[in-house]
Order: sequence, then C-alpha cells, then structure tokens
Amino acid sequence: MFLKNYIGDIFSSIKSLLTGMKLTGYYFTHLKEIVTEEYPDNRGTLKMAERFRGEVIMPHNENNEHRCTGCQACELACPNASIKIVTKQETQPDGKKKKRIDTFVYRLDMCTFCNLCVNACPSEAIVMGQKFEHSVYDKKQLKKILNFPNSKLMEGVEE
Amino acid sequence: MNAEELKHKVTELCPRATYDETGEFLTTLIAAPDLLPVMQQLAKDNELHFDFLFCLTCIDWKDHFMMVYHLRSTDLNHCLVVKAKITDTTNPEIESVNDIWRTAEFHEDEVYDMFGVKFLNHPNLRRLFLEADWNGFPLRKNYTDENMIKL
Amino acid sequence: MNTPTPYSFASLATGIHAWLRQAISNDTLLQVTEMVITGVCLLVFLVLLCFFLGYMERKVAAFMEIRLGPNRVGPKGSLQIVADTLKLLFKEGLTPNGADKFLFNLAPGIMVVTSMMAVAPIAFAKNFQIWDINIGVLYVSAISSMAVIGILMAGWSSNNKYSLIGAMRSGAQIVSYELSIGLSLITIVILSGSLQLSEIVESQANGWWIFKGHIPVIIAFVIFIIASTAEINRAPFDLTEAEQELTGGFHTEYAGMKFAMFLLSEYINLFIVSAIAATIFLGGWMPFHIGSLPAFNHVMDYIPSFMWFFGKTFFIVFIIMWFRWTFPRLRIDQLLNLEWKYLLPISMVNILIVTAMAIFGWHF
Amino acid sequence: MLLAPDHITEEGEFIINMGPQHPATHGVLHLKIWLDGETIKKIEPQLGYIHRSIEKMCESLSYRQFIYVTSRMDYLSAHMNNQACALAVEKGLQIEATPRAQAIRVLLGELTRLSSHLLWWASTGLDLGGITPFFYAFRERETINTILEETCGTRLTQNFIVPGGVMYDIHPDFQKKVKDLIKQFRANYHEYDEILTGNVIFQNRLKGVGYISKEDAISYGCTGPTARASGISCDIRKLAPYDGYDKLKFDEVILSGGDCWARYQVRMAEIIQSLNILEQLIDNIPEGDFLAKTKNVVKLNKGDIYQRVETARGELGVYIVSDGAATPYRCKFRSPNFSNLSAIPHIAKGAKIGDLMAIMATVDLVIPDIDR
Repeated sequence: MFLKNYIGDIFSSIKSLLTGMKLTGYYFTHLKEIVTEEYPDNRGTLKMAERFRGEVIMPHNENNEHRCTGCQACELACPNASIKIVTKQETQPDGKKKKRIDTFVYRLDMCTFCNLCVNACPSEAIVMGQKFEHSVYDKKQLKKILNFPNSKLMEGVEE
Repeated sequence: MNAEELKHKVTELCPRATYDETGEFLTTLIAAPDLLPVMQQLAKDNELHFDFLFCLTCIDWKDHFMMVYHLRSTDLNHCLVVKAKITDTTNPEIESVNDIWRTAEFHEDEVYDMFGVKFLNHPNLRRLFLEADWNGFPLRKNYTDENMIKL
Repeated sequence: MNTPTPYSFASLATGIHAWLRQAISNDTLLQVTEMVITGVCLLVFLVLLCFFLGYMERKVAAFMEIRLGPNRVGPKGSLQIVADTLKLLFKEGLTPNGADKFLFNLAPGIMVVTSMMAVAPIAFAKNFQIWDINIGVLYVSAISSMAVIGILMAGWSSNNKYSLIGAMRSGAQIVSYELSIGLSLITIVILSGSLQLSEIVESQANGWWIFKGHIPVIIAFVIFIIASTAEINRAPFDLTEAEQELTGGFHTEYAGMKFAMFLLSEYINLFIVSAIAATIFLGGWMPFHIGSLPAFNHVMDYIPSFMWFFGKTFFIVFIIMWFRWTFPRLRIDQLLNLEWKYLLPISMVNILIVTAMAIFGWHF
Repeated sequence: MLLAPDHITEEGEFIINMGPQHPATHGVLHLKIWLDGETIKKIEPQLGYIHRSIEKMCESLSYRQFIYVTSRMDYLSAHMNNQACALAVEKGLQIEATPRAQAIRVLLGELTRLSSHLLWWASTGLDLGGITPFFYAFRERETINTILEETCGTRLTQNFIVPGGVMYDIHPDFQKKVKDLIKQFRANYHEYDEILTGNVIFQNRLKGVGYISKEDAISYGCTGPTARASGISCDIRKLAPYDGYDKLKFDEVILSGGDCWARYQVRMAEIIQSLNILEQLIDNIPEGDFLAKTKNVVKLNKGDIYQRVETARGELGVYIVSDGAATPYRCKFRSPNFSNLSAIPHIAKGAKIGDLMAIMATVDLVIPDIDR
C-alpha cells in the first residue's frame, strides 16, 4: 500500500510538472502570441484613449482665443494646489473694465490627474491632454503657463 | 439583536451608559474607567458575543479625547459602537483592550502614535508609523510642524 | 568508423603540435606552450559560450513568457550580454565593511576555477579532448562538488546574514545531491565498464545508452538531470540564491566583475552538466544511428561530430532552462525530502537493476 | 526601534531585517525577524516607511476632494476605495447614486477586483520563485487596464467616482470590450491551473503552511479572502450590500482550511465570481443619468458616518466625523491590510523563511494601505 502511494505520488507529480512544461513549451513554439509592445518604436501608431489624463491643457482656437473666464473654480477644486490663476483688469472696447486671466499657472509636478479641475470648469476651458511623455531635465520646466501669449477670451463664453 | 434589545442588554452591563441612535449603528457612551469590564462582558456574553473589533480609533475634540470602538458579532451579526471619553488632554490614558481582541494591539499603537493616548497594560506600546523620537502627535488638532503646508 | 571526417579537429591539433615541435626543441617548454595555448583557447571558448548561454537563456525565458526578450543591442539583441558584461566591468567592485576581504575576493575565483577545471576531460568532438583521463567520470564529479567551497566562502565572508543562510543551504543541498548524481553516473559506468569518458562514448557506437539501457537508464537520466539542476543551483532548486527570500543568497554583497564571475561559473556549470549528460547518456559526439537503415546512418555520419556533441548538449541545456522558466521554487526541507526520500532510494534500486542487466547482458 | 539589550536575542537566535528594500515585501514593509536557523521565532513589523498621513490630509480637503487621496491607499483597489468614500458622503447627504451610476460603479469595481486578484496571482507565483506566471496574468490584466483607461482615463488610480454618481458615462466600446475580456479570460483560465494551481511544487509550498484558526482570524480582525479562507463569513457585499450588490447573484466563497492553500483557492474562486457579476450586469446597465444632482459645496450634518466596502483585500471602513463644516473633522480609514498584517506575526510563528513568502503572498498585503 505504501509502495503504491509512493509510486502514485511520483507519477502524479511528474504529470503535473509536465502539464506546466507543456504550456511554456506551447508559448515557446508559438511566437505570434507575444504581447510585447515595442514602445519607443511604435510612437507613430500609439494612440492613447480619448479620455486619457496626461496633462491639463487649455485649447485655443485659430484666432488665439481660449474659453477661460478666470473664475478660479478649478483652482478651488484642485486638491493639491497645482493650479494658480493670476487675473488682471482689462478695459473692454465699450469702456467697461472686466476681469481677465493674466496667467494660468499649472504645475505638472504637483498634479495627480484627478480630473477635478476639468469637472469643475463651468466653461470647458481646460481639458485633459493625451501627451504622456513629460520627463524633463529640470523640474522648473514642469511649471507651465497654459494660456498662450496675447491670447484672448472667446466671444460669448462669459454669459 | 436589534437596537432596542442591545440597548437593554448594555444597560444591564453598564447602567451609566448613554445612547445615541442617529447613526447607522447603536452608539453607546461609557466612562473611561468602566471601559475594560464592559468590553470584557460585551465580548464574553453569549447573547451579545461581540467577537470582532473592526475599527478602533480616537477623535480629538480639543477639550477631550473620544475613543471609538466599532464592534460586531460574527455569528449573531449585530454591531455596536462604544465610545469612551478621556477628559485628561495633557496625559490621556485608557485601559488597553488587546486581551479581548488581538487586533487592538496594532490599532492602539496607531492611536498612541497619532494622538498620544497611553494604553495601560499594552504589551508593546510604540510609535508605529513615526520615528520613536518624533515630537508631538500629528492627528491632534493643536499639532503644528514647521514643514506643514496650508493649502 | 575510423576514417577521419573533413571537419575533424584531431588533424588540426596534430598539425599545430607538429608545427610547434619544429619551432621548439625543448620538451618541457613545448608542453608549457601547448598548455598555455589550450588554456587561452579554453578561456576564450568558455567566455564566448557564456555569452551565448546568457543570450539563449534570455531568449528562452522571453519566449516562454510571451515577451520579445533582448532586441535592441546588436542583431536581434545578440550583443545585449556583451553590453551587460561591459557594464559589469566598469562597475565598482564593492567590498562590504566588516567582510573578510581575502576570502571575499577569493570566492569568485574559486567558483570559476573549479567550474573550468571540470571542462578538461570532456570530449568535444571525435578525438578532440583536452585530457583523456582514465577516471574521467570520477574526476568530474569530484571537481564539481568543490564548487560548494566557493559558495560557502562567499556566503561566510560577506558578513551578511542572508548570504550566510544561502551558503548554509547550499552546503546541505550540494552534499545531498552529490549522491544521486554519483549513483546515476554509476549506472552507465556499470554498463560500459569504464570510467574513461572517451571509452564511454566509444561504447555507444552501436546505440546511445539511453536507447540501449531500457527503462533503468532513462530513470537514471531523469535523476541525473534533476540532481544536476540542484547541484548547479538553478531554479527550481536555486535556494542558495532564492531572490524572493534571501535577496540573492550567497552573492548578495557582490557587485561588478566579482558578481559577473559567479554568473560565469553558473553558466560554465550549466554547460558541464549538460555536456556530461550528453556524453554519458546520449552518446557524446556519436551520431544517431538506426540499426537497419544504412543509408540513413550514412547521412548521419556526414554531420560533423562536434555538431552532434553541441546539439545534444544544448538540447539538455534547453531542458534545464525550460525547468527554470516553468516551475516555482521548492522549500529547503522539501528539497532535502526530494533527495533523501525519492531520488536516493530510486537510484539505489535502479543500480541493482542495472547491475543485474549488466551481468545477464539484458541490454542491447 | 530600540529595544533593551536583553530583549534582543536569546542563545542561538539571530535577527534579520526583511525590508524595507526586499524583493518579496512588495513595497516598503520592514519585518524584523527573530530566527533560529531557518525557523521564525518572532516577527515585529516596523511600519511607516510610506506613511503620508492621509487621515490628516483629509481633514483639510473638501468632501469632493478627499475621495481622490484614497486611491493612493490600496492602489490596487483604488476604485473601491473611492466608492467607499463616495458612499459615505452620500450617506451623510442622504442621497443615493442613480441606478446607472450604481451599475457602472459595480462594473468598474469588479474589473478592479479582477485586476487586483490577477496581480496577486502573478506576484504569488513570483514570490514562490515562478517567474513565468507573472506574464500570463499581466496579459489579462493589461486588457482590463485598457478598458479602465478608456472609460476612466487612468489605469490604476482612477478617481472616477464623485458623490452622487460617476464622473462620466461609460465609453461606447465599454460593453463590447468587457464581453471580449470575459471571453478571453474564460478561454485562458485553464492556463492558470496548468502552470501554477496544479503544479505539485506550488501545492506543496502552500498546503498546510501558515494556518490561522477561525477564532484567531476573528480576534486579529482579519477580513477579506484571508478571513474567508478560515471560515468566516465577512463579505460586505453580502453583509451590508451597497450600490445594488443585493440584486446580483454571486456566491461568497468560504473555505475552512485556514492555510495558504485555502487563501489561494478563495481568491481563485473570487476571480470566477467577479466574472459572473460582470456577465450579469454588462447587458443590464439601466438607462438614465449617471450623476445625481448634488450641491456644489458638499456639507454634511454633524455626526458620525461609517461606511464599509469590500475591497479586493477585505473590509475597508471609512469613518467620517463631521462638525458641519465643508471638510471632515476627523477621517479614519479602517484598512483591511492593517489588520491582516497584525495577524502575520501570529501566522508565521514557527514557519520557515520560505514559508513566510508564501504567507505574505497569500495574505496579499499592499503596504501603502497599511501606512496610509
């Protein structure tokens, strides 16, 4: 009885080991199953998901106009203070003075990509961008100004 | 056992307990010196049999500390929240419950680390997360640190 | 069988010898010169072999793990291992504070030297052998068990508890598995009646032992493969390194070229056990013959003998790599259980059967 | 941590420090181990290497903001952590997420659980020395992460849940991709059995190792698969259903073995249960809004809220004490790993070093969740 168990043990063990080797052997001989993505080489075809949160960007149209009214809702919504909005008073053509953004400072190094700022924005001025290769040699370069130089508020956003 | 029966039963164990039924679980407030005998009874009693301490924490209410114990019975499936008030804020002390529930050892270490509440008869009271020579207790409301950033 | 094939190394070796004889008249000097030439050739060969084995291991691992493996340096990543060696060369060779400096630096040397010594009696091709010692089997098993000294030395002198545990494990492990290796080699020694590797190969001219010897030799072969995997500390028996438990075991504290020497010796050991298995069980450089098919046999004879040897060797190397990339690791007590409760009793019974086979002439 | 000299070792013992940089502790866990040869006599966990004081941070974040921080606790069940916080806030506001939002939350939660269990399976193989299984599991995990990325925008720390619902509606391809995933997973599941579960070496490493009895598991506060392997019924999805788990058909996997092998089997069975839940729900996502109307500034009434959620590793409790302001007065996270860790010194006593790897692998600790 002992001998029977002993030999049975050996054979069942060997069988279980061979099952595993069969699987690895299958993949060794089926090279088309390889799932590796050759990342820096496939940059051309690599497409991030459309909701991918890579960075906060402020889209501008062809007339260099953005939609940010400077309401600071995003600044308040940000949990780790990575957004800072500096506003200025600007004289409109009709003579009225209005609050406009001077600089929209976005600190990528502090951002956790939680999407709360985009969610909070009432005028859809900021969105999440698809770029994800953010490495730079100097940390200072991660402090970005999102509004382009001399950009203006789009007509009709502020109502 | 529903909240009414629990209340009745706990009152038998600790006549001085007060109750609060606004939350999801029945909450009972007992005095700190009564804590250990009441807890032992709660765990041992066959009708209560609170064998599972699933949360142990402390709240700093500035003028006093409130220890909060969330108890559940795994076989009878009822919950009870026990609160114990520690009035001494400079040198807070309370009995350890780690004899009853072994999980309390780590949770009490954490509370000691964060609030500075000393647990009597604790086997190895130590600063669990912070260094042994850390100054102050971070989760106290009056804690200040030169490196703290105010958002 | 004695017609020299055009690829034979024997004629090359004889040619060099004759040429040197003309140039150097002094016999001692001639011998020393030849030794140096052999040594240098061997070193170059082994280092190149290790490059190849390293590349092979990475590729085998990668394909089994549905990855691509190294594919950047050189064509298909073949120079990756060269790049890694260069990196290791330029790394600082740290010696930890409190280590026994002499033994710490000596240990990798001992590892490499012991594994290189075992290459001597291996017959790489027909009539091509460095040293045809008449106790070849004994020599190889004696030399290979010396590796444990290097491991113990490295583990003890590192002044690190992980290293020490790893070294102690390896002591228990290698001493145990020596037995099974010896016993499984003895089966063939009994059958062929010789300890000399060249004679063992010759005895397989009419068929490899694994075919001639029926089931007992197959069992001995399997035991040899398992035990030698354990002997050279490869997964699933890599308890001396046991990365997840001991962070690297006996070579935790080694860096740079000293660490590379451990790798070197690991791959040389891998090659040696595979070569021994190929020589003893699979007929060394003997081509594959089927008795009743003379045409087929003739075609087989045209494949040069070193191709046969290396083909067989790398087949076994591949099997050992296949083990490594399939199985999880054993625990130390299970490892010793496997040896003392399974491999050793089985190989003892096996030897009895083989002896009976040899006496009654039951094999082919 | 300094101990008095006479406490340090007895005759024949020695201490090794496993971690904070060790391949098998999956992060910066530091275990101080008293050894006698290879046998473990005592373990003392030293924590705090990744302590970020999340509870203190939460005291200065608003009820909308503090959800995102919890992704960084148990990063492998980030979605469930967020869900727990959102549910706690909803409980305080006495609102409920819309049916569609609830279904989305459950779907994403189960996907996260699946991906977390896959990572656990992969790293269990890795801890026991088998490297190849890791890649097979990551092939499926990659598919899951791609689905999560498409809908949530991030792969690991999603932060997709807001009080009252979810941030966006699901991606149009979501349903199709999840169905493909289920098909792929069921087709590949036999490989998991072949390479690891059925392997005799692997079974021997787990069977009879790291036993914890039912009483001890309760006393140490174990939850999740660790406790269910000891025969405790503690699945919050059954015990205190949230987000419509009561309407779904699935089994709570309970085994009585109590050893590493039982814990392994519980998790493997939970993978199948998660697939079942996904299958039930994927075609029955209710139509409607994905976000209930809430006020812009969330303020809770004075009082306590305790919300429990079943994460991949056990019961996560969010205990919010509110004083009526816009930020929590005190926020306590009862993390499953913290309690499970406290059981490890008890489980591992008398085991070998190699067994400790099996124990830590099957208890499945995530260190940032312990330290918080």
